[in-house]
Amino acid sequence: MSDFEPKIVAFVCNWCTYAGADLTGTSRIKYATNVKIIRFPCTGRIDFMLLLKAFGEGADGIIISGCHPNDCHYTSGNFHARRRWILFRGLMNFIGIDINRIQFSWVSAAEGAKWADVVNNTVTKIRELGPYTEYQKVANYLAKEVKHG
Amino acid sequence: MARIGVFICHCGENISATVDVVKVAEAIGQLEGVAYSTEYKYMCSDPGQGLIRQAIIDHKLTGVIVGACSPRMHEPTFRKACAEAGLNPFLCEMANLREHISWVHEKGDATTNKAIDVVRMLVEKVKRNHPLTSIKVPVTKTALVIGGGIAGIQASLDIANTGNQVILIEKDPSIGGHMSQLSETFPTLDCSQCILTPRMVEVAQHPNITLYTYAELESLDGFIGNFKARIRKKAKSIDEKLCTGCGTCTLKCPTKKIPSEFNEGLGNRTSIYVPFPQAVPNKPVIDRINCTYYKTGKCKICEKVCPTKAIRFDQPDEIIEVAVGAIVLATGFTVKNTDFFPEYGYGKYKDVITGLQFERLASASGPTLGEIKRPSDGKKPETIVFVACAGSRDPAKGIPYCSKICCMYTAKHAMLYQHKVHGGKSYVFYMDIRAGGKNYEEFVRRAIEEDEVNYVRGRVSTIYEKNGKLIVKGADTLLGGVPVEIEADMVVLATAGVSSPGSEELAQKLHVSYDSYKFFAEAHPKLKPVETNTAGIFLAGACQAPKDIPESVAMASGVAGKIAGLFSQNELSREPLIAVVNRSAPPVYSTCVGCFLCQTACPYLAIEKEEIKDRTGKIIKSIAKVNPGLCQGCGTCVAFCRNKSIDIQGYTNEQMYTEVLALLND
Amino acid sequence: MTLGFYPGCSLEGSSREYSESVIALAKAFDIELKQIPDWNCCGATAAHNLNKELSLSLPARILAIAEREGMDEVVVPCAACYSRLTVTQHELNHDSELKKKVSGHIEMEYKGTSSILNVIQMIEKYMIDKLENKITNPWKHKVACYYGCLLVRPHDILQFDRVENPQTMDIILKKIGAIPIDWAFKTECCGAGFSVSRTDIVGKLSGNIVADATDRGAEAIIVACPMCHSNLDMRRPAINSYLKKNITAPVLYITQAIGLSIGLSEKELGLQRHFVPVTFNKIEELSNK
Amino acid sequence: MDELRLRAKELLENHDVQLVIGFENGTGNRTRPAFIDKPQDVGKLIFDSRCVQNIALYLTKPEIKRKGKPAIVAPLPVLRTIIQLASEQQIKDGDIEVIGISPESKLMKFASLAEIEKYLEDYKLRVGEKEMETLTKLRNMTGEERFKYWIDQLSPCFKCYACRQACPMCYCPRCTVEQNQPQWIPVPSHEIGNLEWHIMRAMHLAGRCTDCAACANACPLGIPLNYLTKHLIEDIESNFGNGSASPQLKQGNILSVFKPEDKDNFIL
Repeated sequence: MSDFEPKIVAFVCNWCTYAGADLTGTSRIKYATNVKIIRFPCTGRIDFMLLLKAFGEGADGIIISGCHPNDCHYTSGNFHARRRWILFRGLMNFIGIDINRIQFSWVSAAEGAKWADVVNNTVTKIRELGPYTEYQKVANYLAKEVKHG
Repeated sequence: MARIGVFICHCGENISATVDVVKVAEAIGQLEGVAYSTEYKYMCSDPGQGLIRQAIIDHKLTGVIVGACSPRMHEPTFRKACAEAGLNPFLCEMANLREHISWVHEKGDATTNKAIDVVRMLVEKVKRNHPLTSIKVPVTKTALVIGGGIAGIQASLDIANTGNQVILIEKDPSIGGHMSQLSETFPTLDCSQCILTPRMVEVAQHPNITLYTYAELESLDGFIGNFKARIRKKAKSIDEKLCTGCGTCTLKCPTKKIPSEFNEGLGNRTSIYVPFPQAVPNKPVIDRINCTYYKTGKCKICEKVCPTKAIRFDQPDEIIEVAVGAIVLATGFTVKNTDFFPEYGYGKYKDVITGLQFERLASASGPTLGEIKRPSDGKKPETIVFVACAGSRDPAKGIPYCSKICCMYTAKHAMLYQHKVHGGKSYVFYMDIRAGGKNYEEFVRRAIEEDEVNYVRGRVSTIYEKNGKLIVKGADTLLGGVPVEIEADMVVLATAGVSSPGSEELAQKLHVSYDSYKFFAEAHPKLKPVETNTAGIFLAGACQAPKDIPESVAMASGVAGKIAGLFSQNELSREPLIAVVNRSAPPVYSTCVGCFLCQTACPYLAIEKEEIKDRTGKIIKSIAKVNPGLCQGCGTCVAFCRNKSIDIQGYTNEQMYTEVLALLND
Repeated sequence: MTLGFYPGCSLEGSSREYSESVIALAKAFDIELKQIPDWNCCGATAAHNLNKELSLSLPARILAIAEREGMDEVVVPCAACYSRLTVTQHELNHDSELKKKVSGHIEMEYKGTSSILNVIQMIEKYMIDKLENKITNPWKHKVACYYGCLLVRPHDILQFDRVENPQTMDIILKKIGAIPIDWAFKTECCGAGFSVSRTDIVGKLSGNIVADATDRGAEAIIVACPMCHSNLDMRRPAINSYLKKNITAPVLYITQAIGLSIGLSEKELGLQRHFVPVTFNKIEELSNK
Repeated sequence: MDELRLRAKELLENHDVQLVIGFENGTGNRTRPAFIDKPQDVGKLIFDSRCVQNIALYLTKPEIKRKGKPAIVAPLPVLRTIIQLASEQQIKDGDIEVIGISPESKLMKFASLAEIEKYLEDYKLRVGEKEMETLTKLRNMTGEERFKYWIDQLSPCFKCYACRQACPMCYCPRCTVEQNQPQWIPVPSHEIGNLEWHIMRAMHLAGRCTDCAACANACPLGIPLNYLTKHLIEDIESNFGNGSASPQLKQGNILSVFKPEDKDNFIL
């Protein structure tokens, strides 16, 4: 095994997956440290531009996770999100961006164990895929400049 | 210049056992804009909170990060502490170092570094937090109750008794609902009308209740605390102020053969009618579809005989608009008719009836004055068959759910039959007996053991008529599936309870969700059983799912409690984490281009059209506007808006963007 | 006009009169029934219990030939054949994988484009409008229309009439002057395949059917299925011995009844082939016990 | 063509409209948009196969709106754009007069936007056969090849934004690319910035693009930008079915509505 430690960002909704990840903690289920969570109110809030930014800033993989269909705290935010990801994934793939590096999942507040699985499986997968140098080479341009934001 | 305070909690050893908290506090202390960084054994304890309060004052902090447990646990605690020290609570954020880090990772540099990354991310976020204030919306302390069955009646009385106003609307000419049709009630066998009618009278006389019968909801606007409802008062064709309810018109009306809805078609009524003697209000309405005058232009006998000249043939429907703060949906249910069952004769056999029809036959106020008689020839049925689960629990019929009340009322029916027809033979075909409830199982046992009702576990495949008898073919699965054939005089189908007609349209008017069977959907199946997903709209009774009287009443009282709580406030206060459309100085006004596609993305219909006008009233621009009363803050519109004209407070574009950058750049 | 025609084995054997009467009736209405060349067994009720793919391949071959021959519509008088062909079409149209597989088995392309008509549908579509003008001998008999099981079930697939108390035959029979009775056994089981192996069961099941029909005053029973006909007609001795009665009410195919009403001869309609003679004298007396 | 001029003249003379947006001869063998506000100028108006610019672009421009009610010469792509703009509440019945031109170059009258929508039912938006070949060729490349292809195509882009200016659906007064809090798209035209800009542009056109190719035609570098949106049109059609990529008057965008049964197989 290489000593490559993938950087993975998780975009999760507050009501299901964030709470599910809390449950992973209270259940003391261990998982890899590579994934860092950003909390959103709902998967419907997750702007596709943020995914591009994450890759641009050096993420090797991304997890997007929210409530199961029909469980959305806001009734339908996850349905809207799912539609967006259907087309966004297609477009990413069409441009040649590796969609295997974006893992979507539904993890409910009761699925602490599932969250650990999602994280571990994604880390394993990204480890196999290796660092996303193809994209980072393109993004490197930016690294030489002053960061905006 | 930001002055951020960072407070890392050991949580006893829960965090510090795997995360090097000292190192985290030190590393974060080096960051630009961090004015103070420390760690402490228990941040949530009094001294811990004191530490934060003191630091806010001493270091003039402009933002606070508490690195501790999940914000779902203690965010309110720390935000309150900040507010006490004079810092806007929305300038305080929590880093989840326990559930998301120390409890799920082993001790080591990677774990400590992850903690540093996460805290750094939030430091960058909090730099871009804005002080927010809770949203206040006024509350109109009047409730609108839709449906005057037992659930609506109970909810109305309970709300009215808290001193708040209630408007109760009922689509039929009288309140009372299905309960007024019932003969006796399980498991006590007390007379339904005897316990219900005093409640109905109480509603009519209550000073805080305005009752509109023969009225339906036309449309609804607004949001919790501030609804505007338009109600259609259908023309009753009488002047209610003049009518004394003497009943002369109903006696003289020549059209006497209209099947009575109240008697489930087993009796007749006139076209000017009071549905039943104890009706509230006890004043007639004219059924314009069946009335001779409306059909032929001649008759007007009721007008001639009315002693107070109260008949108004030309009365129009009236639309009234009322302001209400909360809405109770109590529109109840209905049952499938016998014509829903091809295998039981498509409704063509007169002596195959529904459970509700049996109630009318067994009721002392019914068409047979409580004697059990066959609808076809008035004979006393010597053998009677009850079929439970007629339609219910049958996916092939499109009704896979259990109607819940049938097991109990079928036992009651069989019992009433045995009490009324001595020497009669009764059979109940059932799938399972579901008698969960206080004294329910005992009640069923009584039917079987004391009243000797024959319970046959099996389904009825077909019913046909032969020589004046109904041949009921079924199986007895407890005897190994042997075919059973019973020559019955009457068959009672416990037909499935289904949602009221028009439920779907009503749900769409109110923007509440409903399930695939058109029953209204509760906000949470366990923890919010009486709320809907639309704030301020509540559910009571069988409009949510089939349920019996005690459950409906309990639900109605629960709703009343919720509404009393709502009405105890003059203003509603809500977390300000909602979407906002940007505004700027003229001539731009807003970057919103007014495509209003966000309207279709919003689950709450919280996006309205705002017209910006010049002094002459000419519209310069139409832009989207978020109604703060309706917006729940999901942010779907934010991700959808192409040019970022909508943003969500607390999760702004700038904040989320910064979090991504900060998390990935150590 | 010309319609495709799939007789199936019964119509070539025990139910030749059904075939004869269908063809005679069609001819009277200027319809040519063109037999599907080189047709095979539909698999009837046996195959689908043994091998699903085989049970679908047999009818698929028949339909594929019909397609090849350019037959847009195929008349299938036997209710069992009608059921198998329609079920096959349904299954293959809803499963493209299976369709490909079956096409492989039969070494022919199967598209699923031909529509399948049972006899009643053929009458409804091509005859009913012209029927009234052709009637020369109104057929004034009280009849029980017996549909059996395969004509109406499973409803989701066949989409023909309603499952309980179907009406299409009753409506047609009214047109030729008959009086259809309201009775309870329209779709009850006649015993079907037990016709050969367990005549006692057939006697009981078909007996209940015949008894209910005649008890309610039917002079004849009208069917549209060779199996039903065999059981109610050929097995009449078993029925009568079960009922301990001598019921002589004849069993006619719907095509025979219509044929009689428009003046076709008994010979053309094959009435002489029945076991229970098609006579109506003394019926009253006999059925009234 | 006489009929077209006659119609324009009539509209201007009767003061039904104050302006006719159409085409006129430009330099060389090219055509350019014409803005006719006097009846005597209608002779300039032309329409032939060279008139491919999507002039619906001008309907949302403030400077055009200020001139009063316009009439617009509208071949199919313009009609489609009008319906899309109407569904986005940028145009409503009575705002404009549409001089429709059928694919057979027949003049058409429409009493309402709904009539246009009905007419377009026979002209559902779909990717043409030849273009589909190119699309399939791109799709059949490996991921690395495609990435390289697009980076090569997009890297010369120097962000002149001609694609945006030419697109009738890019009518926002302030584009996201012009925002700096946060700076969603880096200002300089380097590979990553170009890539992000074009991905964003395509996503913002998802379910809105009417495939008029104005963007690609306007690009001074000839980048086949319209293949990004073409891919989306095809993807929308194949994911959400029956004409869902075609413009319709009903409010809502393919990304602002959903079906509970939408594809779920890529989500764990």
